[in-house]
Amino acid sequence: MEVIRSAYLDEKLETVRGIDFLQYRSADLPTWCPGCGYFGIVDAFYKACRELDLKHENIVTVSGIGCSGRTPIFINSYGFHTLHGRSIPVASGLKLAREDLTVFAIAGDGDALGIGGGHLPHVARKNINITFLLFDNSIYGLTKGQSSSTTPYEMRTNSHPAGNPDTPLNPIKLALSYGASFVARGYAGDPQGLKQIIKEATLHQGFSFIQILTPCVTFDKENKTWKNLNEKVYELNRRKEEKNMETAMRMAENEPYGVGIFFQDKERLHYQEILRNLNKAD
Amino acid sequence: MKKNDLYSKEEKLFQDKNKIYSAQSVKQIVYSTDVRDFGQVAKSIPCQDACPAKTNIPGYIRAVFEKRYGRAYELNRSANILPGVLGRICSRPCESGCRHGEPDNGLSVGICHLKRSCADLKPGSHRIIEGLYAPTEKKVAVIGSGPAGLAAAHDLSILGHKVVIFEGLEKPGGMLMYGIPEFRLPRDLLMLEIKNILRLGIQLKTNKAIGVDISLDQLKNEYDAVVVATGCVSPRKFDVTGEDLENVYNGLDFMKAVNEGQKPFVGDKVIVVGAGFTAVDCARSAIRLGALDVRINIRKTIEYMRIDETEKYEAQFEGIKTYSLIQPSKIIGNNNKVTAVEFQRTRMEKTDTPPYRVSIPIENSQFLVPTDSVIAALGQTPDEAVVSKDLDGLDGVFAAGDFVTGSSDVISAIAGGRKSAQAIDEYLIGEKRKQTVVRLEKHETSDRQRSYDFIGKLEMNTIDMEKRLSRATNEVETGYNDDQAHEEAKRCYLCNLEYEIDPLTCIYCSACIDVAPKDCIKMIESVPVNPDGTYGIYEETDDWNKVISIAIDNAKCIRCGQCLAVCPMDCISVTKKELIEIDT
Amino acid sequence: MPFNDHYVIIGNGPAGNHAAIILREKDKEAKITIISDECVPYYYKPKLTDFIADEIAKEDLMVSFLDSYKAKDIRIRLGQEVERIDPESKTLFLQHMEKVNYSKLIIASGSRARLLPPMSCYANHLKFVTSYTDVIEVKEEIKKLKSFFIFGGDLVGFKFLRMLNSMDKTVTILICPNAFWPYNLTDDMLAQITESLSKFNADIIVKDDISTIDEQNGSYRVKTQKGIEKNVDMVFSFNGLNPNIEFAKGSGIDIDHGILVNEYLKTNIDGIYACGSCAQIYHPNIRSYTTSIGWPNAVVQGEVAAFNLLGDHKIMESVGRKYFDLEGVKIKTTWWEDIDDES
Amino acid sequence: MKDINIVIEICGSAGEGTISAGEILSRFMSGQGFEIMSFDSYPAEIRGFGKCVAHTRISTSRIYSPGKLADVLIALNDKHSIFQLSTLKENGILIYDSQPVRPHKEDKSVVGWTKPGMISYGIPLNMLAHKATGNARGMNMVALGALAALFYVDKHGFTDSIKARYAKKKQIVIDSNVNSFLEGYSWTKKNIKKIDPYSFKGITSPKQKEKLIINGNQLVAKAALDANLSFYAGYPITPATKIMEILSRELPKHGGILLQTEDEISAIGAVIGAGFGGKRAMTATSGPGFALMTEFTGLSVMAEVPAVIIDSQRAGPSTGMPTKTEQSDFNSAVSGGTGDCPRIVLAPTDTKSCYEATVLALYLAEKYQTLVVLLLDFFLSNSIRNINIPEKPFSEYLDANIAPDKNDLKDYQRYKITKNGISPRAIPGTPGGMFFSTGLEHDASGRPNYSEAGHLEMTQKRFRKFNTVLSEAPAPEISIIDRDEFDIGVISWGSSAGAAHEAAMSAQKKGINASSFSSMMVSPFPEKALIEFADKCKKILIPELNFSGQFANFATQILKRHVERLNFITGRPMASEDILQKMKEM
Repeated sequence: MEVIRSAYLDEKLETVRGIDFLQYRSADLPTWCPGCGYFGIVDAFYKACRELDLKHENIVTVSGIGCSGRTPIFINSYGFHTLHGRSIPVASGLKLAREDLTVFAIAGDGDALGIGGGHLPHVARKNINITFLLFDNSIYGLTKGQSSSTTPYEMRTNSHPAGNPDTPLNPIKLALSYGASFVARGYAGDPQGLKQIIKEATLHQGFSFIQILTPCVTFDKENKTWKNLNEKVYELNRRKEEKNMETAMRMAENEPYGVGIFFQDKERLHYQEILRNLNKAD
Repeated sequence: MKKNDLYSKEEKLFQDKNKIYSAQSVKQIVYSTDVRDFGQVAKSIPCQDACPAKTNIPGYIRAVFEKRYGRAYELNRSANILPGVLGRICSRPCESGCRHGEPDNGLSVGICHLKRSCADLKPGSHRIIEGLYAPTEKKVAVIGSGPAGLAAAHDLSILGHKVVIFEGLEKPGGMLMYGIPEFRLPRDLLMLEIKNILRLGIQLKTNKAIGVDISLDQLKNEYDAVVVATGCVSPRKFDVTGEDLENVYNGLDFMKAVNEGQKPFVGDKVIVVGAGFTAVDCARSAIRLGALDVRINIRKTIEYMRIDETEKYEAQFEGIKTYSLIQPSKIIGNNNKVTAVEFQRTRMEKTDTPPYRVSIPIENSQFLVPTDSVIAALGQTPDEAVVSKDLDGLDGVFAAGDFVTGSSDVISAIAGGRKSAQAIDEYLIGEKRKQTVVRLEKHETSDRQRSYDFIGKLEMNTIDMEKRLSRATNEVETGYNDDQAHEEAKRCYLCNLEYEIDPLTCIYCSACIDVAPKDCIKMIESVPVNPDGTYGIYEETDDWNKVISIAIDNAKCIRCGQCLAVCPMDCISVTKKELIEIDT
Repeated sequence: MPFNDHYVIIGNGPAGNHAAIILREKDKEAKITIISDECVPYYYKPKLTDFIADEIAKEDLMVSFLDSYKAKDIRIRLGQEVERIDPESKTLFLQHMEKVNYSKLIIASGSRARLLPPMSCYANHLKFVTSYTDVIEVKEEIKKLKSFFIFGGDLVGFKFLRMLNSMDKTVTILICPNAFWPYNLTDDMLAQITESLSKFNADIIVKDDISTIDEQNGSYRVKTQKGIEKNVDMVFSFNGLNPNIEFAKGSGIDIDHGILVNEYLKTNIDGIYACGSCAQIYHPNIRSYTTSIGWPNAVVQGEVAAFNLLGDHKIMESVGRKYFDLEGVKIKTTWWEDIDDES
Repeated sequence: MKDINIVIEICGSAGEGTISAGEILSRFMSGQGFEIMSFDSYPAEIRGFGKCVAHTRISTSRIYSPGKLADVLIALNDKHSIFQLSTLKENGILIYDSQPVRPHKEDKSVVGWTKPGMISYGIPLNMLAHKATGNARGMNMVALGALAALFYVDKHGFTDSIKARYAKKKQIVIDSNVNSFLEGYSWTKKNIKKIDPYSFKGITSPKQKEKLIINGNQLVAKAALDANLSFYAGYPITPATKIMEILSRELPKHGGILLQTEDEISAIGAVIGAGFGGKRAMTATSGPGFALMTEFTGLSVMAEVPAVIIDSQRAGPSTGMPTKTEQSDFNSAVSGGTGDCPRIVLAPTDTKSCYEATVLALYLAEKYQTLVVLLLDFFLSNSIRNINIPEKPFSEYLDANIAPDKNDLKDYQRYKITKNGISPRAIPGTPGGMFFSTGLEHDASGRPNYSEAGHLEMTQKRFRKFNTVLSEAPAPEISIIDRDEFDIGVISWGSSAGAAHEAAMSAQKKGINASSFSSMMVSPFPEKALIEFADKCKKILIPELNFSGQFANFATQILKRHVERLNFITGRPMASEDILQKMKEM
């Protein structure tokens, strides 16, 4: 006789209460479309913060423009909603000035790889110690469904009704080639795994880049839908000793739906340490 | 793991062929005795909870929907032994409980009519299934063949005991046979369902009145146990002068006479006093006896009448008028024949104990209403002249039905009869052989569609006035046909399916709230559990940092399945909950 | 007191409006709200027939204009229907799912045209003249159409007959004594009425009842039980009024045909009063129940209810006229048919 | 024939189909022969919580402005509609959802806020939508059905409009919309008793010539195509995005190229590149994007490469209110950027003139080899009008490049100092016309030159080009011309002009002697005509949709006299009622 319910609702609520992550939420109800993948991302984010036991006052989230730009509003921490594509510069400046803070830069795919694409290579090669969350739904949501830098080739969008003529960017490959010292991919529909990744990224000393696969329930009906992602996404399977650039690149190329950490260079110094070292050398 | 792997080949076949009853793997079934499961069954299946016999109403309505009338009949019969009868004359506490009848939800499902359709429409090939126990060699006497007696006899017989029923009158059925007019309950149907019970080997001895033809002591000696189910047959009296005049009847005697085929004198003008089913039955019978002006007089207001809306409507349709807030104070006669009734106005007053609202006569407010006959349908009390109500000291003597509870309704009597059978069995065997548990079964679909919510309640088909008057025994209601029953069954909210969101996998994306057709999915910060196992009122919140869960309020859920369809995390589960009896 | 009272009045007729006026006079601070399911301000119902005949304009029909509510600081909610009352939480549930909290409540919801039970299957074919909305619906059509059938008859029914007559329409009237409410016609009275109606150019049918009404291309064929057949353009039903109290059912407020109140117009629940034709008043003098008939009574009742709501103990003195002048015939008033002459 | 002049507003939450409902309504009404103007306002959020209002004015006579107050408000959403009630007339009609999903407290329901005199019709929108389609998405169509039933609008015509609107969608979408409409229609016919005076029964406007139902953005795109646009680069930004969306569909058919770039910086860069190649190119943006492009605008002027930027203004500064209209980019369009940077600025005054302005912009940019900024605003971009189909531009407007002749090509000087400031421009591919172009200050040949005289000479040349521009622009519009004297003169620009003209005309009816003046050409400005007009007026009033009176400041410098200002930054278009009120106060 198999028990089909592990617990009653009241018991489950007790469990949820025990996790105690609600404190990382602000009181504002998120304004994203119902069903939006971003809910899964912030859910993972709250739980990661809880497990890292971060102090609210030490967290700063900096975002750009777009649906993802709203995220800081829903987090009980310091947040900065800046200009389109410019979340990385603001976050970098902030982190350089205040090393004691835990700084998250948040950007959508348009924000980070489109208008702000020029900033990404630089923050990566400098290895500034911020955690960069790329909310990748492959579409411009806020301007109502135009192609973004990660929109698949030939996908029809409002800006390309005949099909997207551009080859999409591979954010993981970009980040790897830009020299990011921590590169991972998460999935909004797997908050448990994503939470783990955010935790590791936050603990990582240096620029950490997380591409988060998430659907746009309103404007993307064919590519990153919940259904497609739920079917395609799987956990990367790799041994620890293989965490070198070559394997990472190969996986970035071949496993577009694998989630997990692709690459991590724990040896590399982050920007401030480099500066300190250089200054010392002088 | 793919869901299909859970089914065996046979089960798949079963599923494909019949598309029914969501044949789940037995692995996914569990029996629970947790108070919370009982509490939730009671709260979220209000029809079943309201039924004294705890009939599995959503279960049989689903079977009707699937046009498996035989199965529906069996589900019914497992709780009450006379589905066809109850489908016509039940007092329908379930329909008052039905969630479809709650404000904003429209009208309650025609549960009773559906019950009738499963009896009417079951195929000729239908077989009754009885889970018989081995014979015990114990003998039980049942006094009275009314619903309570029949129910007790049936259950005792199943449990392996030898049962003999003693009935004082000529025919079995008690109030069903003598109290209810034939235009509401055809006698051949009643006899059929009684015979279904007697077929278990029960011996029926009619014209054996207790205290006249045979004594209780005698039975006590001859049998291992005795059930007294003599019902309530002593009519309550007016207690006003003139009660003994000619053409003043009590309702039960009047109905008995009518049902025996006599034609008691009613005249042109008839005054019926009483607010229950019997009063309406008497009034409608009087119309069929040729009365022109029939009025029902009640002490309280129409709202407090103990009949359902259909009955009110039918009476009105047949031209019967209802006068409220009056009570008879005197019956006036001439030549020993009634000529008029003096009424007195009443007022509603409050009491601190149930029924909270009572009617108080107003002094000096009398007035006369001329009449040719008076029928007093004021209810009945047990006939204590025959069997004393005090049975406590008697070992092996049990009581059931109206005899115990006072005048109530048929379904309560059946429930009472079955309960006493359990008690007797425990007494005879020395242990409990049956136990009620909650059966939980994982359910994959919602079984319902949103469009079902817009189906209006189907009225019962009736015959027209001419036919009603041409033969008094013509059954007024003609039942649903196959399609009507199917359509009406669609309306059921299937409250036995419980929807639940797992807060541990939920990402709070509120996609389900967005598609919710009612105020059924809520953001909550906590849920209290009452001592009876039910959940209290969800504490809702709009503060994101307090939203501990998104929860489905099963008391509001209309099982449209829209939330299931949109949930990206697949965190909504559907569980079918049923009360069932299992061997201990 | 930190919060002002909120007096809510259900109904925008004479009783409701006069109650509101008294409440405002006696309590300057309170919030007063009138809720009405009609979309027009307070108007004079008895003149509706004149309005149909275009003898008066819409403005003449109105008793109060919206400005006057504003001037008296009475909030009015038009076109909003009360669906349910919860006396425990003192909340009204409006049809559009709004919840309105009150501190005290006056129910003055009036009454609606009564549909005889056997006629319920022809409800769609019958027209009524009991409210402004009813009238607006039929006003233009009446002017165009030619022949009419009046079923039943009450005060308004006869007025309507007179109006149609003055408009040169062909009219058939069926007076059935059973349909009469709240008057009980004897044969003598019926004869008298028939005679006095004979001055109108109308076909009068008595002691008969409608058997069927069939619609054919926009006109109606009415058949009576005695076999009379009429082809008409419109069928009107005038079979008295039914108190409009559906919303109070199940709330715990005592209801019989109307809302039961005592001589102070108070219901069985504290803080809830009822007045006007929706109320069924117990009167200690006649030791029976009565109801408001006629405009002046409703006005007085509204005022009495308001006074009592504010703590007074005024007794509703008027119990309704005993006789009505019905086209020259004196008709005895009855309530539930059984008030004796002495009362 | 009875005159109809009615304003209908549909208010809902983003994603509830508010805007589509408004669109269907105006299309249908236009088809019936009415003059229409409709304007939607919606939030920056796509779905969820933002307020959307579809505002439609329907009239049998010419419409100048959208009308400030509504006669009918259809509330699809209680929360937002409560605020929208303030724009409903005192005797207005409210159509609300009488059976929403959740019960709400008093004062959270829109009907709870109706003022005495308003007529409210409760329609169970949500329930009927569920009934018709199984979900709440058809609420907008149910509401339209109710509207059609209440106002005696032709049911079949309306369903045809709905079918036309969704013609490209799946059949199920069409059906569910039509079913919702019919559900609302028949329910309302059956249950609601009409007591308001509005009716479309028996009213038809004479069928006019075939009309174009179009908004400013669409018309700009159409004009650009008609004016031989062959390259477009852009970046999505509200409210200009639509231009790109249309061109992305249409431009390739005309042999042109559309490039969606990663940002505005890149977009204007691409446009300038195409312009350098001799192609007509443009981009469209709004204030923030325009600000990003500012750097490139200087390049266009400096390098004398034609570039057209459509700036559809929205409320600012910074990101501001993306879906609200304002006229506050005047300063930045006329004089933004670094250095002395002359440019042509055009501001169409109504939807119709968007066409002319766009053609003119592309023509002027090419002819004068400079930057042209076309100032739209959120209202002009999105308000829908039915207009006569515009005539195609004359051929001289289609090819305006002053190409070097044989003599010029000898020792070709790209930035040759000329009398009118226009140097013949060689297009790459022209033999002998090779030149060097830069954003640096340069000499006639294009080589960098930082000499004092050179900078002055070149600056003078660049400014000199504008002396002749005015003669190519349409004359200013003056509403009343046959008088010598006015008590009040209203001077306006851009989308406010319609309301100003309407106000001046109603003022005349009310006994105020007023006239109004507006010019599509903003920079350079027809100063002479302005002074001439102002001299006739005792008082001057300048209404505009910005806080600081940017245009009033500009005009004061020209007129050198006191002007009255009327500034609104409500995010709504200018209302003639407000101008009239101000005139009365003067």
